[in-house]
Amino acid sequence: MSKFDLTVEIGGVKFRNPIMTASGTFGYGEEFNEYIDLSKLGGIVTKSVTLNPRPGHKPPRTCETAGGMLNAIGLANVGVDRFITEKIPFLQTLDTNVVVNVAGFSIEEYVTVIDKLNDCDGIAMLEINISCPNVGADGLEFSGSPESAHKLTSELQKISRFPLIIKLSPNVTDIASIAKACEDAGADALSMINTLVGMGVNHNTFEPLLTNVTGGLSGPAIKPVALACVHKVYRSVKIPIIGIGGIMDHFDVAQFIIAGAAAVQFGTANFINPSCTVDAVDGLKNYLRDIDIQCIKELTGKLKV
Amino acid sequence: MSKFDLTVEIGGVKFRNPIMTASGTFGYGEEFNEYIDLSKLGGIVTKSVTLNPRPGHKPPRTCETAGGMLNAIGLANVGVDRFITEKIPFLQTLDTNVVVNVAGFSIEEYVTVIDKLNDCDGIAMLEINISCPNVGADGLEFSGSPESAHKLTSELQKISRFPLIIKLSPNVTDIASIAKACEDAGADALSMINTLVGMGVNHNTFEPLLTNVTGGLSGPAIKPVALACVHKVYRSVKIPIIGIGGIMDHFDVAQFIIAGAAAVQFGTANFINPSCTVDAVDGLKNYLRDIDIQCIKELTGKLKV
Amino acid sequence: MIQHPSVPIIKNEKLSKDLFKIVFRSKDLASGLRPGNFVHIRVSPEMDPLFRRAMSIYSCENDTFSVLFRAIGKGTGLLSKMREGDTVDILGPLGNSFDPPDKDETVILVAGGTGVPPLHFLAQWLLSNYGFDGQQILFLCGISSADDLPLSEAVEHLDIRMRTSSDDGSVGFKGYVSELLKTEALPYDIKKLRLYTCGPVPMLREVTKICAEQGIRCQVSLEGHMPCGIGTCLGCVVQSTRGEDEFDRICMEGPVFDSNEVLI
Amino acid sequence: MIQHPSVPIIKNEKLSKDLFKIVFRSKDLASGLRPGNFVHIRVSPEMDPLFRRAMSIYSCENDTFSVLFRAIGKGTGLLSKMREGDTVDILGPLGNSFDPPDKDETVILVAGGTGVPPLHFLAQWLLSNYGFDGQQILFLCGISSADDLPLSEAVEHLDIRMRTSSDDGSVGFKGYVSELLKTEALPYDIKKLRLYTCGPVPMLREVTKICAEQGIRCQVSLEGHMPCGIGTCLGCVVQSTRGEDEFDRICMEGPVFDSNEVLI
Ligand SMILES: Cc1cc2nc3c(=O)[nH]c(=O)nc-3n(C[C@H](O)[C@H](O)[C@H](O)COP(=O)(O)OP(=O)(O)OC[C@H]3O[C@@H](n4cnc5c(N)ncnc54)[C@H](O)[C@@H]3O)c2cc1C
Ligand SMILES: Cc1cc2nc3c(=O)[nH]c(=O)nc-3n(C[C@H](O)[C@H](O)[C@H](O)COP(=O)(O)OP(=O)(O)OC[C@H]3O[C@@H](n4cnc5c(N)ncnc54)[C@H](O)[C@@H]3O)c2cc1C
Ligand SMILES: Cc1cc2nc3c(=O)[nH]c(=O)nc-3n(C[C@H](O)[C@H](O)[C@H](O)COP(=O)(O)O)c2cc1C
Ligand SMILES: Cc1cc2nc3c(=O)[nH]c(=O)nc-3n(C[C@H](O)[C@H](O)[C@H](O)COP(=O)(O)O)c2cc1C
Ligand code: FES
Ligand code: FES
Repeated sequence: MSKFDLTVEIGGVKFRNPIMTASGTFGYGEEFNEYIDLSKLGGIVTKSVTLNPRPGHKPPRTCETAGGMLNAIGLANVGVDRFITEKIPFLQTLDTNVVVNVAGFSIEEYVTVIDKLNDCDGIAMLEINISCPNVGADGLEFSGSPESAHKLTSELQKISRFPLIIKLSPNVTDIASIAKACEDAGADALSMINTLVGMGVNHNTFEPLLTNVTGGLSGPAIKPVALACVHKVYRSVKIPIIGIGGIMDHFDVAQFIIAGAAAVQFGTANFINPSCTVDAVDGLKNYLRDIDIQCIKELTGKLKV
Repeated sequence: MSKFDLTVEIGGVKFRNPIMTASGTFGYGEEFNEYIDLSKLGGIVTKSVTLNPRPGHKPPRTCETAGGMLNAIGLANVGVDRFITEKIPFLQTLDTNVVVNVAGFSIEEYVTVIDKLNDCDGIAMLEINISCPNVGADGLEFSGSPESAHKLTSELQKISRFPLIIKLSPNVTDIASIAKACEDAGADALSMINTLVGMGVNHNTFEPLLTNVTGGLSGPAIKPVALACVHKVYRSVKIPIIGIGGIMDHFDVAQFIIAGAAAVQFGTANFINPSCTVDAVDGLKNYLRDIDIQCIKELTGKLKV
Repeated sequence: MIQHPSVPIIKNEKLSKDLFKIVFRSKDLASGLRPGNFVHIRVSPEMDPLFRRAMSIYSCENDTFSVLFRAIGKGTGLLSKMREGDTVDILGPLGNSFDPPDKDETVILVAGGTGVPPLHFLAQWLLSNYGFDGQQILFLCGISSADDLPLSEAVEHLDIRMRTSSDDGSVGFKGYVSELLKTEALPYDIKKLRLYTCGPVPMLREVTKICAEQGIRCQVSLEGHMPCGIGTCLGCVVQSTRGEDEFDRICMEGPVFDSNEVLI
Repeated sequence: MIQHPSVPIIKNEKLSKDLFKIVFRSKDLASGLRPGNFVHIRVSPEMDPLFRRAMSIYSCENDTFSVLFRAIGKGTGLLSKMREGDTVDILGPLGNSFDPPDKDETVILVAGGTGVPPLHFLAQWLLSNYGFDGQQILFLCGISSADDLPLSEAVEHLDIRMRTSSDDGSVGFKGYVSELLKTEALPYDIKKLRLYTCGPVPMLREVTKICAEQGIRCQVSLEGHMPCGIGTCLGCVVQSTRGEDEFDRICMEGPVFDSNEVLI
């Protein structure tokens, strides 16, 4: 098997394989340590960390939908200080790339969080969540226009010691123009998609299914949307794209890579099948053999159009 | 049962009940005549009609996705002239409101089609498809910005003999601003959502699953997105909203109405269960009895937030 | 062509690793089905898989009918797990049917893989409803290997002439069934010959090419992704020979077409 | 707490219109399960329903364990249709377990509806692993009507003290089980009493209120929507009494909580 080369390089960082976990769906890796061998993964992405600790929204915070789920966790996290003291030590023990996802409510907040992370070892890259749909003002302050995305990216690029992945929202008219703005501002890579804005209603009680009313739609249901975003952005930028959205197995991984992704993240799938990521690493090797391709890198953007 | 009042009024037109079929999923009603009693429906919406006949895209034009489907039919239709001679006569025999859906590639085209329809009897309303994602330049010439939606709506409102429903696309950053623009321009009602832009990839052949590469995502998978759009727009406009997206049964109908819709359309569901619409009419009556509400109108926007 | 929301399964027989035969009971359906027709089966009450699955009719008698299929994916996988007593929602009869041959014609049926079922039903029908003699019917059955023997066995019980080919030569003639056709068709007067075919696209292309070259009248039964099966979604089209921009719906104008009507 | 991708079902028994008991075989699981733990069951290989379904343990012996559940929706509906020989993907043991009482305490178990299974397992465990005498254990079983008799029958085989209530009075005491609790708890020395409860939220509120008023030590087993069941999604939280902004994960810190730890 070892003759198949699954390695990929993103923002100068080498990944064992293109398979990572998505922010908010893998905790800080601790829980999954029991289920899978984390060293088999290309990388793990941590839950969004913010400047201050956030308890998150009141429950119910999640509900099931056809082929997917809604969540309005509300960026619950321990805050950057406790993240550094409590979570980083464990993350440093891991033999995989650790990508720390950062969220904020103003450029200053992002900057402060990154400043603090700059002092930490054991971080491979940062992923900047500019698109969480669950928090205030549609959460679209930064992901809603090319200008705001450009501004944020260039400010963060100036101060970050780590390469930056900008994570994009699909809830926009033209994701490609925002992607281009991030690239122009110096982003090392892009990841997409964050969740789609969605909502559920209880027809018996007339209440929303989520206390927060709206939430983020994820899971297999959104895979077609995510693939279309990746493909559209791939034709617009040169930096690597990390595909996210409804990926459940190695075939899905292949589809995203063919559409233009250099790597992928598994989100909701971790809830359904905790071993989905490691299973996909194995599956991907067999797949490469079947399609007779040596290096996964060759597959990126191979879509016949 | 008759003590429950399912009637709704949209743009001055009275509907027997809030249940209609969605454009492109019900042909011109002919095929379904065999399966269901069309006079039980509030209305039927015809496949988009364009100025010139359109053969549509080359197959494959559809594929199944998790909880949904992609289509890139390509607005296949017989063109307005043959529509008037071949389809209108049958439609006129129906004891239900006939809503004719109109699509175009320029304001002039829409105007010409409506001019011709203005001479026909048996039409209750027009629905203007300003958002088909399958055709050229992202199909977003009219649905992508408040300005363009306003311009188209006001031009058509000037010349149409029939009340106008403007059908909105979810593939935008802020659907509420576009809805508001249509209202300001004189739209009688809004319907939403059209399909989400999506794509499928065959990982064995590296080909897109649709010849047209991208297509429109519909079905239960998109219901949460549609509900969120309806709810957002409901808080921004006063004209009636027709909810569309993943509706499969009367509970889904209720959810859309609670979120803010005055009426609904069933799309993809017709393919899965041809009797879904008439079943939902019956189901809705039982539901009203269970929740102890007399008039369906009272339910609109009852969401507890 | 109506909806039968609760058709009981009276038998689900596993014929091989991945071939299954399900017998359904429905008087309404059984009495209306004609060779070439298909049914559209809802394989799950949930939203994934969403579409119904199209199945040709293998056989039909009194108040029962059966389908014979290969479990290749999630829909047919679910179907293969259904058991006696389960009920399914079925639309049918759908689609057109084969044009009948003249009484004095010889009929060649060329089936590849799961193209067998509709041609088996046609053969049955010719024998029982059109008074055909078994000697007038030649069934050429192409399978990939001995693993698919149940497909040819599903035809053998008929009192007709039959030849089987397999791609790997493990059964019958070694090679494609289209090769078999070339030699088997030779003895006949082309004017008095009728050919019906169903199977994978490459095979259909080859068979219809042979028919075109030799002037044999041929009807093909096509498959295509079918969201609705009842003509409304325009999803299942095949390009027509009427012109570049002309399409026919496989579920309505087909699934049976004269071979010169469509571009396969 | 690991993934068991293919656990065979050895029996699926229909107890009433909508109550079912499934027995699974898995030595690994059976040996690790403690009262209060739950398992997370994948009910379909397809994408709808997507989430696993959480089920408390009803009973556990040697290499088998069983769950007892009500088919209320699509997930439990699918589960109810599974049959002997089917296999399912199960995560477990998950969650914490009940704190054991002291040997000299009297234990009252207050169960409402499908809250019965985890308390049955606890009673079993107290008898077999903690040397409790049946007289020390009082099981108060609240059901809505005689339709749910299988729930109380599921406990009756144990050699413990038991009282049943039903909302409509068709079985046992007429009224809520919390009313029954008020009178049944009276004779005991509250210092030597331990209460464990599981059931619908309104019942839990009532029972924990009574315990708070009377100073009875009480543990509740909670339910909550669980996308992951393993602590990572933060979806299943319950508000803690530590403060407005403090949440505990039912799947990790629970499902068993001291009644004064959580705001139900
Ligand atoms: C008119 C007609 C008659 C048929 N008769 C038979 C028969 O008698 N025996 C038999 O074994 N098969 C038959 N098929 C093919 C059968 O419908 C497919 O094998 C089946 O739909 C595959 O579903 P799946 O979920 O298992 O596969 P998947 O690959 O998981 O399906 C994915 C999607 O592709 C569609 N699809 C995949 N293959 C086909 C195909 N060959 N034709 C149409 N849609 C497809 C599915 O319906 C589904 O929407 C027939 C198809 C048609 C259109
Ligand atoms: C720790 C735990 C232990 C449980 N033990 C038992 C038991 O022993 N016996 C029993 O009958 N039931 C038990 N339940 C409840 C059981 O999980 C639900 O009845 C089941 O999930 C309903 O699924 P459904 O698809 O049939 O219902 P649907 O209403 O179709 O489900 C829709 C969604 O809501 C969730 N949901 C609905 N009701 C509940 C609920 N009460 N708790 C959690 N999620 C819910 C489903 O999981 C699904 O995600 C337990 C729940 C938890 C959390
Ligand atoms: C429960 C949950 C929590 C999430 N939390 C975050 C988060 O904190 N930060 C972030 O950038 N994305 C978050 N996401 C989005 C995922 O990282 C991912 O972009 C999205 O779920 C789509 O991928 P999927 O379909 O594979 O889940 C969350 C998703 C889920 C389901
Ligand atoms: C096969 C297909 C064809 C469609 N054609 C049209 C069309 O011609 N005009 C239009 O406005 N919408 C068209 N739609 C969109 C539907 O009317 C509807 O807005 C969308 O499918 C969402 O609803 P659903 O989830 O109930 O299907 C089409 C949808 C499908 C699935
Ligand atoms: S399957 Fe819908 S038109 Fe044929
Ligand atoms: S169910 Fe995911 S944290 Fe509890």
